[in-house]
Amino acid sequence: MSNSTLVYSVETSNPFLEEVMERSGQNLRSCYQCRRCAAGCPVGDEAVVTPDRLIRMILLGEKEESLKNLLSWKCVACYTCGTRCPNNIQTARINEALKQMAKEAHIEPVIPKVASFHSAFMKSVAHFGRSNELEFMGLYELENFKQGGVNAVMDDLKSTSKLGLSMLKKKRMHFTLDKTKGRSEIKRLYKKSAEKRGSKE
Amino acid sequence: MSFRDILDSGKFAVTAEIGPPKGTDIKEMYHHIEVLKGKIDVANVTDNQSAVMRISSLAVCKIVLDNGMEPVLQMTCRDRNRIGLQADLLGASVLGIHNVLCLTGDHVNAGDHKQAKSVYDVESVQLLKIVEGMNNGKDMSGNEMKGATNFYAGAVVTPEANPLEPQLVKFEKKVKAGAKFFQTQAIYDMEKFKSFMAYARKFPVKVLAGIVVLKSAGMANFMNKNVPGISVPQVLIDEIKAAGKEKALETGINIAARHIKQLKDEKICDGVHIMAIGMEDKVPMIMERAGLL
Amino acid sequence: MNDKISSPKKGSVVIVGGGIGGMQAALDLADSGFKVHLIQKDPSIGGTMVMLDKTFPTGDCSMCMISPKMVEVGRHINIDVHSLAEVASVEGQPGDFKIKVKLAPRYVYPEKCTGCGDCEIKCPKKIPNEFDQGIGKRKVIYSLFAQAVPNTRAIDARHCLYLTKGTCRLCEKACKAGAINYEDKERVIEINAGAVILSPGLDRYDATVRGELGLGRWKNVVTSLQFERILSASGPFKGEVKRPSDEKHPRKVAWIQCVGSRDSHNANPWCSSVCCMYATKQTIIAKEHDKNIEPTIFYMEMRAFGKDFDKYVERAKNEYGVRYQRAMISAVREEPETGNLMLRYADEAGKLIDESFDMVVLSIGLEPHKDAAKFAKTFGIETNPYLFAKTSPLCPVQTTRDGIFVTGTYQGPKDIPDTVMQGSAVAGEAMALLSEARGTETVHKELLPERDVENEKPRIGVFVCHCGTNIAATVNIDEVVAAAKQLPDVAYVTNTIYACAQDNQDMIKQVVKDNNLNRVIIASCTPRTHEPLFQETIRDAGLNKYLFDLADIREQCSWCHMGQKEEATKKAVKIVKMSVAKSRLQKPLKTDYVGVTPACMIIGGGIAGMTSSLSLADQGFDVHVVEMEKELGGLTRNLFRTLEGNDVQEFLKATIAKVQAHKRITIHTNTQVKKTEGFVGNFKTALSNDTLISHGAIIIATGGTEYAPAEYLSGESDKVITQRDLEKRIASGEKFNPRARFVMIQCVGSREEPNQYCSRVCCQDAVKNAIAIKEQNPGSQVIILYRDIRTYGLREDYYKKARDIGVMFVRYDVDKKPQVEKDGDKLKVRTWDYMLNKELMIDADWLVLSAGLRPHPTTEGTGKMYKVTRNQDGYFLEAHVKLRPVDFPTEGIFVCGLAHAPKNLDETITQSLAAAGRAGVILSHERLAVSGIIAKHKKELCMSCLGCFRVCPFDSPYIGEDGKVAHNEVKCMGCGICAAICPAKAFQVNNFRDDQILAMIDAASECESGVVGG
Amino acid sequence: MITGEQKPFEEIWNMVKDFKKVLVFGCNTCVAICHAGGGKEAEILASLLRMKASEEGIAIEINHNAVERHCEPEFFQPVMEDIRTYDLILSTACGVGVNLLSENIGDIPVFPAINTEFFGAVPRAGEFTELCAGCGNCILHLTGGICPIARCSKSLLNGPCGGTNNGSCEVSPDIKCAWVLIYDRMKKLNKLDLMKEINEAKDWSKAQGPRNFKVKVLEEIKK
Amino acid sequence: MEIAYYPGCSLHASSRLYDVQTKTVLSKVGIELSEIEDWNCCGATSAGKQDDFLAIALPARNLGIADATGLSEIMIPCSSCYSRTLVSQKTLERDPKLKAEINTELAKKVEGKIKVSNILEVLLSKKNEIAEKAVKKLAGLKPACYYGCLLTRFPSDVPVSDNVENPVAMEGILKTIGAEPLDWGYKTDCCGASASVNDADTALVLMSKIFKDALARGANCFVTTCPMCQLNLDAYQDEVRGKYGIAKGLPVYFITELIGVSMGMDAEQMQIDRHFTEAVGLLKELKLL
Repeated sequence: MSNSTLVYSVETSNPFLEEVMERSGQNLRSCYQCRRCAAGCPVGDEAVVTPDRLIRMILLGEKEESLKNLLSWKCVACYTCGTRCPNNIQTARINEALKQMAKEAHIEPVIPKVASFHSAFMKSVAHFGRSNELEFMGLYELENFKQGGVNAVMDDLKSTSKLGLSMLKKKRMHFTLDKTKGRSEIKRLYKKSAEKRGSKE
Repeated sequence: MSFRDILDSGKFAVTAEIGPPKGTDIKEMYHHIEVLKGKIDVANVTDNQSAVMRISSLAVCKIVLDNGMEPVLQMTCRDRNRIGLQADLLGASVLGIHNVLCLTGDHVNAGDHKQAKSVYDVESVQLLKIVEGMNNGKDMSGNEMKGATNFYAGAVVTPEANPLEPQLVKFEKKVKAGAKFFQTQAIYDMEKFKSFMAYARKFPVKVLAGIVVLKSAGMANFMNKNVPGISVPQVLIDEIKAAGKEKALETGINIAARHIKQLKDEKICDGVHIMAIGMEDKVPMIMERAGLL
Repeated sequence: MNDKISSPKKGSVVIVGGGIGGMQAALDLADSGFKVHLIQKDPSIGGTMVMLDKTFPTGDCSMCMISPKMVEVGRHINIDVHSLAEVASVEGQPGDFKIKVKLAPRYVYPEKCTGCGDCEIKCPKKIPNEFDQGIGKRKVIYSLFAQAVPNTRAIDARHCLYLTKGTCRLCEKACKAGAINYEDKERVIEINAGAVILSPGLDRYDATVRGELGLGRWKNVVTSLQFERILSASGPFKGEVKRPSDEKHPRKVAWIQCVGSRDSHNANPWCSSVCCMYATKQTIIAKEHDKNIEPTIFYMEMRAFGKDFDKYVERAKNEYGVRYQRAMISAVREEPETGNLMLRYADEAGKLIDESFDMVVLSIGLEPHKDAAKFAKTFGIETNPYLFAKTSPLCPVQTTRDGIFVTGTYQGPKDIPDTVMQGSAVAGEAMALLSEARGTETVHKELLPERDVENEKPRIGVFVCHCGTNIAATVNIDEVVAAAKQLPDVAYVTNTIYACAQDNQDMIKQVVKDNNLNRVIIASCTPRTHEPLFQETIRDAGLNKYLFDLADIREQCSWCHMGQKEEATKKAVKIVKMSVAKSRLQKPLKTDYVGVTPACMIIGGGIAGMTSSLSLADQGFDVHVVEMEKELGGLTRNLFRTLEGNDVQEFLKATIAKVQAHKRITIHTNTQVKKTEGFVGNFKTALSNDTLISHGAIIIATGGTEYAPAEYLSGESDKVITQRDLEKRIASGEKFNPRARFVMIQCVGSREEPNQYCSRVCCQDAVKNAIAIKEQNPGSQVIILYRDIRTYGLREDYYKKARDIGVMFVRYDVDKKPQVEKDGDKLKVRTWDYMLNKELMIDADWLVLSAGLRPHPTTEGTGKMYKVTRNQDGYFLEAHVKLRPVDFPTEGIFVCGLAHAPKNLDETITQSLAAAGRAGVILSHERLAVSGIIAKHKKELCMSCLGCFRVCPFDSPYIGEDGKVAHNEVKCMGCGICAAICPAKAFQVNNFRDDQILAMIDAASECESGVVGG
Repeated sequence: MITGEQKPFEEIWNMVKDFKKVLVFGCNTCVAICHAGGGKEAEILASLLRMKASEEGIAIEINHNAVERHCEPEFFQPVMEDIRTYDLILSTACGVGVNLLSENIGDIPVFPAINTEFFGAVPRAGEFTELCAGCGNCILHLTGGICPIARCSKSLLNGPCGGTNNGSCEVSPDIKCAWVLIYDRMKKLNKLDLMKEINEAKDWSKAQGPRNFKVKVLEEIKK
Repeated sequence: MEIAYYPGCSLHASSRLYDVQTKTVLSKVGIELSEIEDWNCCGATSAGKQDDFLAIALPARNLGIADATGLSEIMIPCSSCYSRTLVSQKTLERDPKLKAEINTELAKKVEGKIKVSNILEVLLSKKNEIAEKAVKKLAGLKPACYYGCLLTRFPSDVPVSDNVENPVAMEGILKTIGAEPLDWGYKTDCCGASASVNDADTALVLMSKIFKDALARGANCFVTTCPMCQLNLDAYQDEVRGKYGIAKGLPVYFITELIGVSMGMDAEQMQIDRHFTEAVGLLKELKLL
């Protein structure tokens, strides 16, 4: 964390804070810094910034740092922080909001693979209405390739192909594609979602 | 030039301390005299410093003198009554020792003979008056003596004491009682010292600022806590801390040199009194860095 | 109140709940001429306080403090304790309620049971002991704890083998008093009373609900109350600090604060007010029990808001090495092999630390008791959303139903002194309501004339009690009887199974008469509980009560030497011998009486003094209010709204009007006290306006002042104002710029040397004003720089509200205080944010300083005048910080309001009502009895060294007109300190004279002269 | 008044243990007030000694008695006959009393049970402070009523030494620097000029013991 | 008794065995599962992370279909699907505007009346029947019951039927069939399933803690109801053990297969051979197969 002085004013910090609050549905202001969330965060050691500090950064208007924080990407969405929060703040939801805001602001993902994974998953669902491992893995590696080139893909394939192989062996993977018939409905929902996001940007 | 002449000439004087050892082995002390000789102007010989018993200051003054350096006899009122003090002053005079620094002396409580009976028959101000009287050929009771003394008398003052006002009253008394020069307690805060000097300059006396080298941040903190009248500003402590353990002494020496240089360059006082406390070897280095050698 | 009451008011009061608050109210009322019915759901009174080991800050044993009060309640002729009882319905109106009370069967005849406990030993079934919080076990026939009042056993019908399965009856066989009654049935009684006081006490948060904390899961996780029992000498580990899993001595022990409190998401939103301090106390006591313990307290905010609390916390830190870690714990995990508990927390720098502890204590919060909702319905009162009884800060002990009052934790979370204070306050309110009926339902005992025995040779009767098997199982009673018969002046000796049983009381009276005895000794249990009873017995037989002596051969012999029959018997004989030696020298003592002037002088005409004066005047006493300023109101004049939103100025105006209109109240404004002489019941005071007043009691309500800050550019910029200034501006309707930027700094002039105390009101004031500003202009910026936010109790709601509406809170440390600079007509504030570990720079249009409170400048003089002491900070020191929060050691003088310590308006009002209640107790007596056990001063021996004068806590020795020491016996409490210190032995305490004590020592040592060994 | 403190019990016991009949003899004036040597303390000490004797298995008869003053023979003369039956008198009076009794008692030893301290004031119950050293040559009018002889650990006459530390003495932070007190007081009295005068070395001849004096009026009457 | 059934993608794919077990075991205790028609993916964690709207809308479509069945209860064995669906239902209950907006796009409208249950709630309601049908007592089986994150913790407040931080339903059921479940410290801690593909290091460290505690307390297997957790703990066991030096592996059972075994079914019927970490051996050792 940098040690420079932070000039605080409500006028400058509020727009960002309000947006995070609105998009995450969390009342960050109610935080009284008990730091239970930090203590309970399973990825606290790895994430550098713990939920309490992330909330504080947003409260005090450190917009850029918030949008680029590692926690949002390391977060496993276990909801431990929010479940135990005496003020009912779900940092996992804040993380989701921040990642979306980062994307909209064209900020590079801090962990590209995480972005690829979820975006691939969502694309896969959009195609068939259901998630299919093979197709999803294909899409994921494609996303990975976009983000990190061949090396990223090779790196990943080494571990995933091993798993895939044993999944095959244990008859836990299937080749027929599971599909939902009412895909048009799902497409409409995707479109609606895109519209909603568009109206915000 | 005698010490009196040096000061009167306006030269920036440098004095340092020779601490007599406990016991008869005086090899190391000889070494210190060698190191300092020719560099400093005069050497103060301490008198059972901190109430710890050692070789008498009078004897050591004689050794210093014999080795080619001018001594200042430090004399405290703790261990001798008025008869003893006068007798020793006469003794010093006939041995050719003509500088005397009149002190009250640390309480026996501080030293290595805590059960001793403190004397304090007279104290520093009165001792100064005794010296003045003897210089005029009279002992303390007003009896004429055969042959007067010719002492150059000095005293001490603590410019950073808390509270300061009573000390200043005493300073004035010392001047009145015949002190010609003052060697101060260690000073670290230049601004405070300057304001003291602004006051002291009203009196016709020479002032030598006390310099004690800070060996570590710990020592500074210790002195702040335990030594009356010394206050090391936080910035200096931070400076030493920032230098790290290895470089602490080096930094302390630099600070001392820097202070001495400033005192001299800005003509703040008439000289410095370097209390090396076991680091007599380093005195020339300090002087060198202060631009005095 | 209600002036349409047609039927005359009743002189009795029903008190529901016999915890410390209920007991205080009961004693105050019963001592001042009201009949009291104390309804207690449990088999014993005592409440929560009896479960505690020690109380802070004095470290007094909780039981030792409360037990005498319980005995007093139990024995009081005008208090009926109905235990195992619940109120079923309340009908009627203030002054005349009809209360139906359901009495659960006890299965023991209370009048026959002596409390010896023989039945309990025989009972074959053990169940978890709720009193020890389930850590230990108890029998099915039981008393809640050893010192229970009433001291009768009860059978727990749910578990009794006979009552559930029809076999056993072992207790019946064991009981020599024939007190077991398996046929007992539930009964309903009806009580007609003038007022009802609710003091049902509290429940504690059930932390098993939060599984992550491991309570009930990991053995070495205990609640704070369980830990209290672990610390207690009467608890499961006899006071040794052990952990439950393996009974090993824990080294590292962690306390986790706010368990169940300050958590609007998962638990209770309020602050329980007491946990910070009890945890601190527990760490200190734990360290005192076992110096190897290393306590750590994990906390959010140290809410040491009370008088001398901060100092206590500092002591814990500095003297006991208690570690305070500002961090909350998310989960407690047990390490499988060791049973140790792993805690993870984020330190101040944000670093995550795993630390293993041997034991974890959960500081569980307070809740309204479990059936609070039902309770409210029964009594027809409203509650707040959290089910605490609904009250107003301006009428803090009144429920929504007239004539029904509330005290203690049912009104909101609070600690012991606040509860005791409310106890006296409700008593005062009930006295005021029922003043005309005072004395109508109380009874007095008619006594026989005393027999003159002054010139008789001593004829001593000795009764040696078996106490069931309590004594007899260890001490050979026959041997003691035989030995006693050999002693000089002993005329009669017998033994008895239970000396205290009703039939034996009659026997003793008869024996005294038949044998013409003039001294009585009963060798039995402790004088603490039984001496007054036996004194009464011999008084009934026509003897002066001071001719009685109790030889304690139970607590001091059979109980502590169990299994050592021979030695115990020898010791019992010696104890009896000592008692006889003393008894031979006993003299009848006179009980003197002094009259009481039924008027009170109140120094200070602020809200404290006025509240006291109205209560006392309503109670029917004359009141003189002495106010040095030209108008009434004190500091309350600067207060506009309470945190809860009440209009304070309106209230003040109404109060002043009431005081001015009351015919019993005389107001002396622009006046000071010149001199007061006299003693309790009989004070005479000269005022500076040359009035001379006679009064029986004094209330010191001299108030405090607000600190005028010198810090943070105060006085250098008109943009730097105090919280009080801001409140005034808001109240006067000032419109601030909608985008105005406020920075508030807390603890200005508080909580640092030389004022190392919390001013208690500032956090609320800041929150109150911050909310007001944000509500006026949501776009304004309000930042509160604080050290700990101390919105204790239900005030926490407002702290949350302030955050929710966008007030920003930034903590600062005393070592790194905010820096304020002028920047044109604006201000710049720099402070450190501990969450981001960086400096914050904030521009401010207004800097609002939360300046603390200070004792009033007259406090010192007043203290000297009445010889009442003050604490380090200059506030008056009460007689006992826990149990006598409005009394002074000097009888007849009371304190309330800011003169006592910083406090909020509702607390000042409560304390003022309490002071009025306490004063009312004294003023209601026509005369006051002076105990016979007092020190006697022999002037001819005295050399006026002033030793006594200096040490007497009651100021009874004084320097007489002849310049020598004299003694005012009315003030003497018989403590004996003077006798101990007097180098000339000029003081002797009646019945504890040197010759008596020496005779006892000689009797014990059988050493006749000063020669030994020869 | 004169203050004293009881000697350590072991020291007293070692004085007493070889005697057979001991009187613990208290003085009911000054040392009674400081709870060191009055009749009560004599009684307690006698009792402690008896316990010690019984513990050690040594047969000593130990009794106690006290009179108003040991410094005036009239007070102990009445009990002299009884006192002479002992082989040791353990006096709890001040040194004056021990001396005077020794001179008057003949060949019976008189041992001190207390260490005589100083003449003290009683600022608070149980606290005694030395404010005057009885030096025979009072200069309190020059020092604002605060005595540098008694209250400065070096008995300085011309102001504080360099050891004054935030108003405390270099000997102990619990001792206030007398000269700082004097300075503050002189300032309050507006007499700082007086403080600037040099005080001559003290005439200690008046403090040299043994001292005595006679009350002049009585001398006159006797004549 | 007929209950609506939403298997979700995993039970149709990587955890097909769970689908088989669930249907078999429940039919034994009189519950007939009726798979809702043409269901779609709930969006899982990804929707939650990427798209707030879809996170509610995707499960909403399934809820609409479920409501239309007229059945009173729908069971969702997969914790993730259960969580998403329950949150969607409760969110729409609180937000009528959003409900209307989504409903306009749906063929079958969400009504919100069907009760969304997880598998433990359903099993618990049949606890007595399970005990009756248990012909084999699972003596010697010392499972660490692993609930994972999603069964008791939710992104927003919804009613939770068990103790959120110390759920005990699984232990209760296992005790009735004679197993000896242990209390341990990581019942509801995250195993990192959602990160195992894209942030493996994080997932491995989380799993290592779970393994260490279970082993230290003497567990001889894990039992879970979440297909993600099962797959994660089962498939990555070698990596975790290798990286963190854990000596012993543990079979990771679905609760359903253990109930099946207690009802006397064999490994094949329960497809126990489809585990990555050998899972049949322990049951054989304990003479349960």
